Amino acid sequence: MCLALPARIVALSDADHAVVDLGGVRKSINIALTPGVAVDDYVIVHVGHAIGQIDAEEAARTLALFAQLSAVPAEGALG
Amino acid sequence: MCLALPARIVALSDADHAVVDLGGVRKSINIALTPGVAVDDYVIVHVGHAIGQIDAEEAARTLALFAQLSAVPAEGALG
Amino acid sequence: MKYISEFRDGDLARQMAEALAREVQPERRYNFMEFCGGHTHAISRYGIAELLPPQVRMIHGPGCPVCVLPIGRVDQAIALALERGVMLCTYGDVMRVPASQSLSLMKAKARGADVRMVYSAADALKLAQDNPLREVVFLAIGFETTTPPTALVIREAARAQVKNFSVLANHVLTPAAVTHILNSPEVAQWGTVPLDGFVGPAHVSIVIGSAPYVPFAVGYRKPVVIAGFEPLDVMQAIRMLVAQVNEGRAEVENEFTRAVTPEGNRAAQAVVAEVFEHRESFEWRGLGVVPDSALRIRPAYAAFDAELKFDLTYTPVPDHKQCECGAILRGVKRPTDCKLFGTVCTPENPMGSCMVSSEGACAAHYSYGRFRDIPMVVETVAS
Amino acid sequence: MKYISEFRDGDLARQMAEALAREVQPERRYNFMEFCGGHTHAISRYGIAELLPPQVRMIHGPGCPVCVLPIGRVDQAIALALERGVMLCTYGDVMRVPASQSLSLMKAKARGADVRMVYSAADALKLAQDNPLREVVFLAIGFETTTPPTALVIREAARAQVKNFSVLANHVLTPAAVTHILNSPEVAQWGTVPLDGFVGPAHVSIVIGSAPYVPFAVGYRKPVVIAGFEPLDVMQAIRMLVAQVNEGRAEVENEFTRAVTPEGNRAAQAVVAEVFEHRESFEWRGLGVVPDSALRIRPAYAAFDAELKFDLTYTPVPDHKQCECGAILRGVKRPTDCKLFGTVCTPENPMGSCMVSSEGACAAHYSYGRFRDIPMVVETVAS
Amino acid sequence: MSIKKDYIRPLDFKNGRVDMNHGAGGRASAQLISELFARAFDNEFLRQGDDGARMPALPTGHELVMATDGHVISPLFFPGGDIGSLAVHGTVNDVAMMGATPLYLSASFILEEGFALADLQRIVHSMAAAARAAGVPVVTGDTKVVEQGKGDGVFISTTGVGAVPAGRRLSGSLAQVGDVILVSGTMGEHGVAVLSKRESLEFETAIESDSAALHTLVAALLAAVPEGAVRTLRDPTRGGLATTLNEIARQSSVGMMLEESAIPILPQVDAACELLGLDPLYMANEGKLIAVVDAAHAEAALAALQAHERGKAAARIGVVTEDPHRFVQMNTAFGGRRVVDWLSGEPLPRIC
Amino acid sequence: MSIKKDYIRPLDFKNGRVDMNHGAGGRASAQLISELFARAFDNEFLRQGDDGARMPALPTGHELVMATDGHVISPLFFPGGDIGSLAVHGTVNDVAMMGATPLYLSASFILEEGFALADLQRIVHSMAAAARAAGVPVVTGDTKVVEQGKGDGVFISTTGVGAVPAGRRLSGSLAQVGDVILVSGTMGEHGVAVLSKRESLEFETAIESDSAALHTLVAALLAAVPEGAVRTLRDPTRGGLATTLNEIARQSSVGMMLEESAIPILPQVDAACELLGLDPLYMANEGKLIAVVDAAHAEAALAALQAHERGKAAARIGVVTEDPHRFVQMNTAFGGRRVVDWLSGEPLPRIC
Ligand code: SF4
Ligand code: SF4
Ligand SMILES: [Mg+2]
Ligand SMILES: [Mg+2]
Ligand SMILES: [Mg+2]
Ligand SMILES: [Mg+2]
Ligand SMILES: [Mg+2]
Ligand SMILES: [Mg+2]
Ligand SMILES: [Mg+2]
Ligand SMILES: [Mg+2]
Ligand SMILES: [Mg+2]
Ligand SMILES: [Mg+2]
Repeated sequence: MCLALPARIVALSDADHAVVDLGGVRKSINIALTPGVAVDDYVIVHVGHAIGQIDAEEAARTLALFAQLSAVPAEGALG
Repeated sequence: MCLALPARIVALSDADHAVVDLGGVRKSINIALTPGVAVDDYVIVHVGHAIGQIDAEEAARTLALFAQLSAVPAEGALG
Repeated sequence: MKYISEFRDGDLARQMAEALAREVQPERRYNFMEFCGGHTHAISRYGIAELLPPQVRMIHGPGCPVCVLPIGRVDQAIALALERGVMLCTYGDVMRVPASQSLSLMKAKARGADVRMVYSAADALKLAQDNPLREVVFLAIGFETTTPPTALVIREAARAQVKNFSVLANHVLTPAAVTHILNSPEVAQWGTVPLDGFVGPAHVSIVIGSAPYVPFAVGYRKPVVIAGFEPLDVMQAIRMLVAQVNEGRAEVENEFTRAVTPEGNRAAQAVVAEVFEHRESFEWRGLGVVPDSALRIRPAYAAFDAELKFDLTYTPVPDHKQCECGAILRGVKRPTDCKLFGTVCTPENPMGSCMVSSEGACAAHYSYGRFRDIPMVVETVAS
Repeated sequence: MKYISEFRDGDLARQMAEALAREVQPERRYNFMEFCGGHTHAISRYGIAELLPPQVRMIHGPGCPVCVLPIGRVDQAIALALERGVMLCTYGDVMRVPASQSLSLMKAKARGADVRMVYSAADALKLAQDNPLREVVFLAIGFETTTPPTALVIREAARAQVKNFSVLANHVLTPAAVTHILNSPEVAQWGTVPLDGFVGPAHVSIVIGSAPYVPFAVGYRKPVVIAGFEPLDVMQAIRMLVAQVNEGRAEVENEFTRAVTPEGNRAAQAVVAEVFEHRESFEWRGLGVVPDSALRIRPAYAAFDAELKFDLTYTPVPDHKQCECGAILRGVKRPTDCKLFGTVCTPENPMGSCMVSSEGACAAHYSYGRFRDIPMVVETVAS
Repeated sequence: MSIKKDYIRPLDFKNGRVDMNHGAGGRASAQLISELFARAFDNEFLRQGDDGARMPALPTGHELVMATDGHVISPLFFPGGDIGSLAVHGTVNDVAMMGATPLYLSASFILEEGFALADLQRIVHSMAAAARAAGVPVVTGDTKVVEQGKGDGVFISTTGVGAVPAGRRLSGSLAQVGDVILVSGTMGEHGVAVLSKRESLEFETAIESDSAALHTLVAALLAAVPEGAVRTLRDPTRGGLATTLNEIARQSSVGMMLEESAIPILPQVDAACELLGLDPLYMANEGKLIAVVDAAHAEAALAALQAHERGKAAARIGVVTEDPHRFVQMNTAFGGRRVVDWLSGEPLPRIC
Repeated sequence: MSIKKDYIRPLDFKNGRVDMNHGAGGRASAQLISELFARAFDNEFLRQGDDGARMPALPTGHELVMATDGHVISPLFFPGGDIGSLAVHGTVNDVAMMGATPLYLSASFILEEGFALADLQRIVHSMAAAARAAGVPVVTGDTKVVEQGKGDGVFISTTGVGAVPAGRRLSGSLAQVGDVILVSGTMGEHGVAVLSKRESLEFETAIESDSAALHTLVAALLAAVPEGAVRTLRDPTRGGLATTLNEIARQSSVGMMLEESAIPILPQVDAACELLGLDPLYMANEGKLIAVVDAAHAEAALAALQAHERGKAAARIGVVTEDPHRFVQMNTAFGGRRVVDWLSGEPLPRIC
């Protein structure tokens, strides 16, 4: 549930606010729930608030997993 | 000053209100300032209130005076 | 329309004009002031000036409650509406009176003020009852004619314990203004305003009676004829004034006997006395500060006095520098003497209050009489 | 759009679909519930159902906060707006939720209620600060994802001492709902809802972490895979569930490692704990009264609790007689099992809440999947 | 699944209200159009169902005329009509005043959220009836919904298209010194009928709005005199007779001299204006015209007007004069003379 | 007294505001018209100064087309345009979609008391510039003023008149199974540009409204293929591509099958829609068209669109199918299939 999207922090406005970029669209959001985020971090934005952060390595790993699995079509069931 | 018009009382609504007729137009007015007015009396209406009454005899007398004066064009100055 | 149409009869008017032409003494000049805007309006709208002999000149007096409302008072109302968020109710005529900073109530409304035009003071009270969460202020203006309805509504608000209703009272008194004019240097000392008599107010006198004018006839030796507002009434009053002048009399005469008695409307006087008391002084636009010339709400009804409720202070504001309203209201100048007349100042953009109400001397002349300022050629060309 | 587009890749999807087709055991049936409306929406919008092998059936769960908001709660909000004159702010999705007497917040607005759509809880607080003379109530809904922003705004209102702001809180708890479903007779006793595993919530888990789902895996022997809301995430999660079933495992696995940790967002949990406490029970549309399944504002912030401020009492109201939302939210029925689906009940005139949000099972099927209910012939005729 | 009817739940014209969905352009908008507008206005052009309408070419030898008016009246319903019928008459008349035959209307509705569907239905039906009676179909339209507090129930902008014989010229700029000024009937009923229902002014009167389509009256008038004899036709709507005459005087750079006693005004209109401190010459009309006519043909023109049902009380009220100041003046019934100026400001009831 | 200029005090376009007088029909109304509208829109027809305008006959062999739209957009100014330019483009395009050459516009303004004259002036000038650029003059108009709280700054209803060759038929009802569906460019910019300036949604983007007149694009398209090959033209405004296609499907009783990957959408539009939980297929366009074209001529049609400045990103997005249910369906880029339904309700930002 709950529409939320990953967006990159492009500027910190004050302790509680930042500007994020999503595909060229910029919006001011509240970052009070994600203390310590920095410019270029990707946060997950929900109702105008960052509620979490994207772990870039994990994301890459997940994508690699997708690719790997689908690249081995002949090997049958997982695991 | 102060737009005010003679209108005929056609109905008493309550102690303080009556309906007047002016040339076929009817409007509810306040009659608290003219205690004792009755149906068919002509009152002088100002900002929705009767502020006075028309004395029919005096009105007739004034009109008669107009007529009389103008009917005697040759008699020169008044008095 | 009974009691109206008969007093507008054109045939009678023509005959009366002929009579008047015979009645004036050819060598004499008759300068009469019609105190009331109602008479000013009738003279302009019916073209009465056309029917008067050249010897008679009518001077427009200060008897228009819209015209004499000073800028500072309108400013108070605008501030209440714009800054204090009140719902400000007033009579339609007041909406366009110019105030400070090029504002008027109508322009304040366009800036977001909640300004309501009411037909009757009772409508303002009803608005207060219908909007219990809003402060509703009735901007009351008027001479003695209009004061009793305001008094009634204040009494009614008190009875019904309406907490969100108050009145910004600007009710002024006719006799004080007449006295002021008679005492003005132009009339009393310099004689630059020759005044041979007054056409007295019809509707004011319904309320206060004709008796209050006796001092002017007796003390100042000025004939007064109280006259109705229909055009035949006005013409008849002028004839009666001409007669007094011709005969050297100075009396209070009553042309409007069909509605005015010497003592006036006692019931109306009683409610006014219950709710209002005299102010020591009040500023009139054009006349300046006139002593004992207005009413204020009595302490017993203080809860309904917007001046107290909102702790208002009055700041007098001078009129537009070039506006001659003041001189016009005192009879010293005519509208066409003002440089702004018809150019910068028009009914759409009044610079002074005399251009607002159609009872104002400038507006009446602009709307009805302007053709008289220029030579007019009417040619009928068959085409 | 980084972290979005990559997870919608059509080529990968086709390959993954092929892999999944090979991975399912032909004779086996896999019944998985996607708890979240977000997954329901993704499945419908991207046409994921087309890509699943016939052995896999997805059951839509109750994870749509709009869908589970009971009528009685919407009624409270409407009454506040229509009868108490408050400015009622809420998220756009809530505007069309059907309430009693054929009303909704949108219809109440058309009847004069002051209802404002806000993008964020902070906007509601700002409206309160901008309109100090109005009472502003924020109708808050949502699962654990949406609760922290509400908690923040309440704390902020308290700090700024905003007197005219309060919150009608309807924040509910995911694990309680899952427990309720697992304990329901259809699942636990009769087996009419065969449940072989759950696709777990992505965004809820960002906040609460994956740990709270361990009891379902351990205690109820149900595999759980927490998955992102992009379509490849969903497909991958299904593959992971299929693997667990095939291997007889029942674990909590995390497909959404890029944003979900076992412990979740501690900062968000802290502000929620500061402002909210558990309610003993709360009514969910469809599920009925669920113990310990929602939050209420703590006494320390009572001044901002609209239920206390306006002394609201809750009156439960039954859903439309023929609406099957309840059964659909429990996974017992499908939208097309409802007689009203697509006829009386459409997104324009929703009869039940499942037809409101595009995350609702009925709306998602109506808007995206209806073609599947009928045999479709695509003919290309050269003309 | 069987094929479903388009709208299983018809609009609730009894208790329903306009909401924002009706203006969003989706299925709710389409339903409002099909269940109300399309049905009420039904004609072959509207039935095309596109974003515009296609109609046959104009009759040969004719030029195109176009006129538009926004209608924002309050109250929406008044004695003798409503905003719907008014929106038809107002625009049909503007086309007719060009000497043209009105052929087609378009209608743009701006609805306020919360407006009762029952009222909307009543207005649309009244509009459709007026269009049918006038023989001028509404061929295309548009509907928008604005939030409550950003509209006033309903606004209707109509545009009319008509055909005028290529040789015919009528304009406010063609009045000539010596021309005669005619009116087709009594002045001020529409304005007074509307004011009588204004909140806080309310008064009772038998006066009804004169709202009516005038194109057949125009046709009768133009048929009765040679081409060119009628210089100007204009309907004295907002601002009334006084303002409309001033417009013509300004456009043609002429003056006018009216005879007050010749201007037809119903006694009740006079009375209502007295009561409010207003002047009937500034009260709006919606079913009357002013004709400025070559003096040589004034009698024939007047007779033609009087012979038509809508022109029985037609009268000759004045003449066009030479006047660089372009004053409209009037000999008063009382025997004086005065300027009859433009309306200044709104006609507010006056206490002074 | 010398002859005075009409308005000694010109309107204060810097600090002035619309007040009720400007709509009362008197001298203040006349001043607003002469100092703003007449000056900005100036053309030979408007200069006639009457309540309607007279224009030449249509070119021979042509029929009449009429379309109208009310414009009520908020905010009034948005990236890429304003309500003034939009009011021109919106109606010019509806005329063009009939295959007609737009010739004339009328404009009805409904102003809210208190509206800044500076904003009004800016809007009117933008409207005049758009009309000039399109070569479609505003020949007649009307202005009303409503009280504060009964309007929303300014509403503009425009009506367009055009001429279409008598033999040409274009309609939403003429789509045939097998026809190809083209769009003239990227979808959704207008809707996103407007939302980006909505209070409480505000976000920054380089996206501008695509608001533009399309009649030359239409002319180029129609010239490139035989008469009859283009069945339907429609501009996907309110409700966007999805809703407009559903309208056509319903009118023609057909289905449609779209290819999601073929629909041109700017990345920023996609991103903004993601952010708000909206679908670009439902976002309004004001400078794009949908063409349903005989498959045999689809390539030529597409080439003609792409050769025009306004059609560079034109694309073939789907086909017309037989379907008694009149579903518009789409093969998703992801590889699935789904219905593309009518817009239901308003496109509200979604949290769920
Ligand atoms: S014309 Fe205007 S400025 Fe001059 S005196 Fe009269 S009101 Fe004042
Ligand atoms: S179709 Fe409507 S009535 Fe039926 S279950 Fe779904 S929401 Fe309820
Ligand atoms: Mg017009
Ligand atoms: Mg008109
Ligand atoms: Mg007209
Ligand atoms: Mg349209
Ligand atoms: Mg309203
Ligand atoms: Mg249109
Ligand atoms: Mg359009
Ligand atoms: Mg269109
Ligand atoms: Mg007009
Ligand atoms: Mg507004």
